[in-house]
Amino acid sequence: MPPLPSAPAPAAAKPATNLVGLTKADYKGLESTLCNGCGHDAIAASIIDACYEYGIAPERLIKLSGIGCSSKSPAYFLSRSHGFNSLHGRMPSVATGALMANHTLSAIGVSGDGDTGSIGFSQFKHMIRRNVNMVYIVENNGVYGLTKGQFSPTSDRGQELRHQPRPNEFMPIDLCMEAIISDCGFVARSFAGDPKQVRMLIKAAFAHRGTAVLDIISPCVTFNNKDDSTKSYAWGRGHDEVVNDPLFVASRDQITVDYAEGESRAVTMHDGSRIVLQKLDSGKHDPTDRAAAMRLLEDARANQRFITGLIYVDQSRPNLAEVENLGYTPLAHMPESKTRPPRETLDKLMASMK
Amino acid sequence: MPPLPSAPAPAAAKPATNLVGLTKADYKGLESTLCNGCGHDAIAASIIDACYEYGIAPERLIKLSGIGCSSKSPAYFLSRSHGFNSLHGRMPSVATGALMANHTLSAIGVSGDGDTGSIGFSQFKHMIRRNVNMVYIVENNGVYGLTKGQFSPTSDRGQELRHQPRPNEFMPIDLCMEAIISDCGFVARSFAGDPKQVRMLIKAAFAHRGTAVLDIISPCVTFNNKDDSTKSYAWGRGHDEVVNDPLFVASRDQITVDYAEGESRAVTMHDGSRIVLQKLDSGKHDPTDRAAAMRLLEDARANQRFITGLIYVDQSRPNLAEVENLGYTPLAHMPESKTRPPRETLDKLMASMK
Amino acid sequence: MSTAEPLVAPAPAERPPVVNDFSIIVGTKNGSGSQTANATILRALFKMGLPVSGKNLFPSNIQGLPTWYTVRVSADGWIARRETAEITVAMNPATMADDLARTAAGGIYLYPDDAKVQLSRTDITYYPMPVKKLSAASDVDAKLKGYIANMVYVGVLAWLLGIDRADIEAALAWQFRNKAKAVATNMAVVNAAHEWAGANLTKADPFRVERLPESKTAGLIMIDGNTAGALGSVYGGVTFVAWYPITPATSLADGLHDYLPRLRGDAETGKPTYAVVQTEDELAALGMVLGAGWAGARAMTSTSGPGISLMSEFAGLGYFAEIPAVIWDVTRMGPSTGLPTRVSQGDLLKLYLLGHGDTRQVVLMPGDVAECFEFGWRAFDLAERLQTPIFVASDLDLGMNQWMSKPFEYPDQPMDRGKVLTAADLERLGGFARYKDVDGDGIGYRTLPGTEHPLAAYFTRGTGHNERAGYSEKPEDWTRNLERLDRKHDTARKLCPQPVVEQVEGAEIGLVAFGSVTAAVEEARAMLAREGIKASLLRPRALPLAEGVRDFIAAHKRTYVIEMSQHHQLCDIIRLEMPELAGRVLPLNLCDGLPVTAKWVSENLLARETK
Amino acid sequence: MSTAEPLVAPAPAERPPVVNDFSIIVGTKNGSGSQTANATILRALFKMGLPVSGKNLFPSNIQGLPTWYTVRVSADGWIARRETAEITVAMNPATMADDLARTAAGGIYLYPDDAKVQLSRTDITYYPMPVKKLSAASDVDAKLKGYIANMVYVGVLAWLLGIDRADIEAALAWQFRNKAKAVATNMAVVNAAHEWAGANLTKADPFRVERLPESKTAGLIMIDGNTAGALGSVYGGVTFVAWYPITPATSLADGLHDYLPRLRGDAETGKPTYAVVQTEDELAALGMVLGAGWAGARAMTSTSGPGISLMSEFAGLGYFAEIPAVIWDVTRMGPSTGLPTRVSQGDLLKLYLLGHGDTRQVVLMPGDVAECFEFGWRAFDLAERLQTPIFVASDLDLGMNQWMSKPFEYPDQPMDRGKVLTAADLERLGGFARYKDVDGDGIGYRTLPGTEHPLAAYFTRGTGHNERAGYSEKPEDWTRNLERLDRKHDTARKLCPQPVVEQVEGAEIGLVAFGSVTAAVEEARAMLAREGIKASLLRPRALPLAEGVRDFIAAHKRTYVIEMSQHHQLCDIIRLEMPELAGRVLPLNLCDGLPVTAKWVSENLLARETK
Ligand SMILES: Cc1ncc(C[n+]2csc(CCOP(=O)(O)OP(=O)(O)O)c2C)c(N)n1
Ligand SMILES: Cc1ncc(C[n+]2csc(CCOP(=O)(O)OP(=O)(O)O)c2C)c(N)n1
Ligand code: SF4
Ligand code: SF4
Ligand SMILES: [Mg+2]
Ligand SMILES: [Mg+2]
Repeated sequence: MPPLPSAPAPAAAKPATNLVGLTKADYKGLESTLCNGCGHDAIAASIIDACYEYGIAPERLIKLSGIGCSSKSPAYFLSRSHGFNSLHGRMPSVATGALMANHTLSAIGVSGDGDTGSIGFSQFKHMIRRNVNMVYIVENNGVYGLTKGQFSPTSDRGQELRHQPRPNEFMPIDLCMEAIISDCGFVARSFAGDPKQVRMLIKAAFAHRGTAVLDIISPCVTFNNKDDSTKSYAWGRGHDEVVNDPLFVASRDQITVDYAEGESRAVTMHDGSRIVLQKLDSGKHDPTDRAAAMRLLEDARANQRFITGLIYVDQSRPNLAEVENLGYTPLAHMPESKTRPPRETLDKLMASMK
Repeated sequence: MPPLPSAPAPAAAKPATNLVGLTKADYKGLESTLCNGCGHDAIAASIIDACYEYGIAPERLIKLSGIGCSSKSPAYFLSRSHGFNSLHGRMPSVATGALMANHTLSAIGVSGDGDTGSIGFSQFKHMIRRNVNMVYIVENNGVYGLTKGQFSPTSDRGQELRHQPRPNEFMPIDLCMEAIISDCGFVARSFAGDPKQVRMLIKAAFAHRGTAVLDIISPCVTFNNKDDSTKSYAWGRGHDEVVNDPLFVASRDQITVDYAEGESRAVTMHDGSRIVLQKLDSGKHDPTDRAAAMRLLEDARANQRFITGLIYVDQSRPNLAEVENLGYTPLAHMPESKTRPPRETLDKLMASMK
Repeated sequence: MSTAEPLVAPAPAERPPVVNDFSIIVGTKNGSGSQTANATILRALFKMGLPVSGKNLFPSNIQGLPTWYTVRVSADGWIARRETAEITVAMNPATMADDLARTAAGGIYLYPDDAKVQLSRTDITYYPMPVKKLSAASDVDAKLKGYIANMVYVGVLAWLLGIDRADIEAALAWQFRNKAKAVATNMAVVNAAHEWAGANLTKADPFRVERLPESKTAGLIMIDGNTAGALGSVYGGVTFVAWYPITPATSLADGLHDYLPRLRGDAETGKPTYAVVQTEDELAALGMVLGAGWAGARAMTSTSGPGISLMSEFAGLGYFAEIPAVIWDVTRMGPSTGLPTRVSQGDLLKLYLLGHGDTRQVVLMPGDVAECFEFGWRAFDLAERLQTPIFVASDLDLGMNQWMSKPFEYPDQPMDRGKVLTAADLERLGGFARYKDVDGDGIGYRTLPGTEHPLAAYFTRGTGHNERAGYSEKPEDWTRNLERLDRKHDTARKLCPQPVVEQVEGAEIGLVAFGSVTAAVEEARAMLAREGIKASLLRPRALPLAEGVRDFIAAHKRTYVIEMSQHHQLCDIIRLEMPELAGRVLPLNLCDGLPVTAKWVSENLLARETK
Repeated sequence: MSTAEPLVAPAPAERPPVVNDFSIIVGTKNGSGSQTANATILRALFKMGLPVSGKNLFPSNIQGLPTWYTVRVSADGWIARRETAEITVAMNPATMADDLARTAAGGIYLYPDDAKVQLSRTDITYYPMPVKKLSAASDVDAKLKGYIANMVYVGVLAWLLGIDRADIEAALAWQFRNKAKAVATNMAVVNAAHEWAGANLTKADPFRVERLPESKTAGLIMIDGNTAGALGSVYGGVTFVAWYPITPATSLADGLHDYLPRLRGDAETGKPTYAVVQTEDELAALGMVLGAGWAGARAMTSTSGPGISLMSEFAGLGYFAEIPAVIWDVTRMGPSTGLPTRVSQGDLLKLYLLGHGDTRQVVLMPGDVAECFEFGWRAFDLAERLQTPIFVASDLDLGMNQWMSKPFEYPDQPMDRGKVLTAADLERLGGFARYKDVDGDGIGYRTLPGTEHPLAAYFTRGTGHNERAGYSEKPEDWTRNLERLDRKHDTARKLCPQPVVEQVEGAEIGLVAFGSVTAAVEEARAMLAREGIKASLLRPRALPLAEGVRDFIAAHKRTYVIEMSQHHQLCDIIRLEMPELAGRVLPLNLCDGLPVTAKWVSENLLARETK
């Protein structure tokens, strides 16, 4: 392999460490095999940054995916986390099972727009309905990357692609809207070309106690990066309308964040951390108002607006582990003494069936 | 079989016939094997009435279903129509294929809340997105009937059922909302206990040139008819809030329908028929306004309102056959002369590959 | 009475008594509540010390279609289905005539006295029953009159056959979990009917039961295979269940719902030691199970044919990614919906090969309810030891019908959690290679997510990988991996339950059976023996087939494989694995949706052997 | 030059020329645009009259991972893969060293002159190429410089091997569909490289091509199996396609997208005579195909293993509900994602049994691109005649690589639309019974939805039904139906393409092969013949197996089944269907993801035969 370009190392500086004593390098993955410039790689980098900054212990996190270029991403971050590249569209169920077996783990799921919106649509919706505690990232490029450029369900109406006999005729599905009406308690949209927003949203998503859906527009430079595609870098840069620029403030951070009441609002998460939403000119969106979130998305759809930011947050629903009333010990670690009822119980049962 | 109770026949009166010269009896199906009083049977009766009144030639209609008590319904109406009881949750794809093979047919699909909302959720959403030209009826009883009473995705939160260890913890999915955000052009909710409304909606749905989704609450008398269930007869009767009472006026009917402008509004369908919406006290809902339809449903959800009527109509989207640009002759009937290119074309191709 | 026929046919002269050896069939409408009545008869006979079995032949319908329940009484202890019943209780107007036609010659026919039925046969003893009248007299809620009506035939039968009313009462107490009021209400109708029969009927038939000097059921239990499987799973320490409803597997999940809360709360924390999720479909069910198995839970699902079809892709993933999982398939008949209430064993080959691209799954084949229990817990040990999905092939007859059994034995071994490395192990070893065959048994070591060691993580995928779980498309890596998987398959061959063999001295022919067919084959052997035909029996209890199967086949000139599938699937699997003996292995299969009978087996075998 | 090694190894003394019989391997990065260059070389040689084959060995990746293309030249006409290549073109820095190590002894090695590679072998002739310089000189758009760089090795190779530049130009014209500008730009680089080579290199190796006195490729075409299958479908009158993208089946759908608009517009109406729907998954794809087949369309889908797994339930429904459908499975390796770019034949058994509960599907097995075309159209005739899903088992090597072939033959029969009753028929017959075996071939008559007759309708379901398609759970109805389905399966046995047999006088052993393995086995036979081993060949072309297979096996002492699957699936199917001959049927299988070579076949066969 040709050596990668690297910045000259500062002389003998000890690398910085985070809350759990790890360096950024401890969050790295394997070298990417995606195309140069693929949005997915930018997102993987943001995941690394967010996990490092949030101070997640990589051994306590699982990373899962379906199948697709996007679903390869988990190989490119957090090599110290267990990973599972499952089946096309079926990652939500695998993640659900894993998090039932061990509800004390954190989880990142990475999927594509085809993986989530086509073959995995039902699993996506039902995972949200169950409120499985995970950060679910869709690397949305409006195309099937790995199979070389077919329409996906988020392709623009009128989009053209090689090998497709005519322009796409169907309306793109809006994964954020889908998530909200499936009772998702954390819904955001972002853009791979805005790594700061992506990073902030991922950290905020970790603080959410349920399914957090991040629909991140992630350009496919090989098959869908023409300037008129709403999933291209050019479009994203030209149209990104930031409805709020979330600033994640971990509960441990004592710094008073510098924002004026009235111009910003903060959402306090269960763990005491806060998401400070810096209100921007373009919108006065209240992300705790479900009807408003739906209105915002419907308006964006009707008027082709590319809005990004935290669209909806609601922390009131219990997550699946809570619904199942799971205790401190993960099911995976229950000792035999707790999972095999004593001999007498069987004797009694048998006696009752005579 | 014990003889069925039957009204005494009026002496020698010739039975009435409809537009296509058939009597009501020509629309009958086999005797139902569902439980006595099952809402699904009421809906089957309404389908018979609607088809008779609309003047559908039964041989020109196909009836399809998935698996479930609801999906047995097609056996109980229109014996003169081809029927297909397919796989659990997979009727939408079968219907899509059939209507691609012959886009000149009418189609009724009957499904259950489990069939549509669980295993078939993805097919349901994608069928709508493709705008397959059919009337899609969900006989929604909030329970799995045929497998004897498990929770379905439309079960009420807090609902209790035999064999289920605890009350249902998940929010019911709203099939009408799901349909609208999947770009459905005809979305209605009704109640099996209101046969007139069901009948009118079915007729109106036939006039729609795309997927028409009817979410019909259809009580399961055996497993989910306790008065506090939102899918029970008692609840339906007590809470039915009719947002509009559609009156279907076929294009051929010259009668001027008696309704005052301002108090009602009419939607004209592609075939010239009209749906007259008699505005009722309870709502001033404009079913042609997508945002309003979403607001209405969101409000109904938030406030536990059981609203019925035509919720949304939009006839602007081409249906799948139009997207595929199909001509007059159904694909199934294309003669060999049109589907096997002549010999010369192959010779030319072969020459080009040398 | 609506017919002009005599109430009671003339008593045939001089018929010897038929004691403790006959069958009863009750024809009713589905959903009419006769289950309780039938179960009561069954258990009362059982409590009298008589070997019995009970089978429900029901339609795919909730209410209204014909359904039949058969009770077999056999002092000799045979419990397979019989083709005919001597005693018919005809409660369903729609099938009364057919039910009469089907009654065995010389049998008896009970019917409601207001039934419109032509009592046309002269070789039958008829008994009308005042069902309406007696149930009307009951003090039960009007809504329940229909249900209680069934107790009338219980009372009349008790009188006719001599079933002890104390046993009936005990059976009712069992049914209603000792709810005194329910027992009393039902018993009142039974008593009224019994008394009415004594006063109004003349016993004119030879059938009766007698308490045996020595009970043949003492110490036995009665249970269905699905409940047994559920209990086995509970004692196997299942911690995660994902399932989707489907007949005839649903009652397995019902059993888990019933017993998990009773047996598996954590005494200290008050929290459950398990989670059960009803999924949106079977794909999600197996997906969740694999996710949970990967993360260290003992995870299971249960389904039937259509669900198995839908699980194909995940099953292949489980095989290649080597994830423990337990999947019950309670087989029903046919495709898609098929005949969901009819029995079959037609998924076996499918299970063995489930997946695409060269999979060979491990399948356990319980032959009775005790094995449903045993394989219920053992499946988890095997799954975790072998790191692979374990399928349990049950069937509708075994799973949903009532079978006598010795009480289940408590697991005789501690749980085998398989090769899992902890953080401490990793520290000691300095790392690990997930897919390396360290021990020569084809099984690698794994770590669980959450293991707090920087070297614990590995990446799971169905795609090609090298020994260190790194992505690889190298032919050598791929073939080495496949060879190891084959080695593991051979390990499974040894670890799985071994065949049960009853070798008969001097037998030329061997019989092979599995699942619910076993009962019929055992009875058929006795019949054949009476015809002078000796036959050994082998019950394979798992796929891959153990070595013992080969020995058995080699030891017999002809081995017949008796099974319920159109394409004799077990026979084919045997032939496939032992091509050199394939010619000696012969199919004897039936696929009509009903449990195979001993008569069918012995007659067909005789025909084959004597031609 | 970045290495200290000499540019050109000393010319080995006195090597006889190697003419028209060697292989070239080009190592590049995926997505770097070398396809055009490789295809150009391939077609230029083909145009020179030399038998060639071209194979792409590519990773599951869009851009950047190593990928290889091999071109085999064989005057004798052998076109299977060879293990080694004599001529290496090393364009990928990541694999340069490995590529050198793998070059056949005495071979040649071309590399960009700025490459960092140790030219460490002494038995190799090295040729550096000024790739950067020559492509920089091209007038092409800067973005395309990388692509055009590949034309440098085309030019150098042309000079080294003596490939006629006129043929290269013709090949480029073919590639670019006669777009003059593209041809000129590329040809300019080829010419520049050719001239540079002439001026700067010294030919020091024995490899070259020569135009044969009589062309061996005159009249032949070159095409991949997926395009051939797509064309066959177009000429088979496909009217509905539903598909979901998956490697290596996608290019079949691409072929349909390419050719349907060109060949199948309705001249009169200007409307298409077909519809193609990209579905949300494979379940929906087969669901749509069955819906369309039911309603009378000629409907098809194409997929690979994971999709086949997902289609299981629908495939069973299609079998039992008896609905025409055509399903292509272009097999790839392994489970779920598996090795999506590696070849395998590991789905065969799965296809044959697809569904649950006793299904037996019909599977066609094309052995070359001409059969891909032929079975492409014939599958529809069979599907409609047999009223059942027809699977076509292709594989990655056959489907995605370039093969020479005689031009495809236009269908020699009019379409067979099967037993469909019209309104007029119904009027004449007074009705029909959908599932009645009127003709004794197991096939009933059907009506299409929309048939305007009051007796036309019937109800389709996967559940039990009687002859009139009425719902039935009666055992007799069920068994009668299954027996008829078996009869139909036997009809399929006769109607499907029969095996191709090359019986060799006095041969003790027989060889069986299907799909892309055929080419290697044919070559291996020639090798074996040179060792004095005579072997007959049988190519079964469909499941169920035709009677001819039995005769063949009976006629040979040992029959080896050569295939690419870990569990020798075709071998097993043969054993299964012919248990009495099972012992004579022996597996010779390889499953490493690469196309089997003749060398592997002959060596392994020799080893087996001589031990
Ligand atoms: C069951 C199955 N069907 C099809 C495929 C082939 N396949 C692999 S990835 C993919 C689509 C990926 O698209 P998307 O999810 O948008 O991811 P991207 O590559 O664009 O990041 C498909 C169809 C598969 N792996 N499995
Ligand atoms: C693949 C598959 N899984 C499970 C089943 C079993 N099954 C039959 S109907 C049904 C649910 C029906 O519920 P719903 O759609 O609400 O219809 P209802 O009976 O309530 O009308 C299920 C789970 C099946 N037939 N196929
Ligand atoms: S094809 Fe597209 S999505 Fe895939 S790696 Fe390349 S740029 Fe990314
Ligand atoms: S169980 Fe419920 S849904 Fe099914 S037939 Fe009976 S009432 Fe209807
Ligand atoms: Mg994508
Ligand atoms: Mg329901």
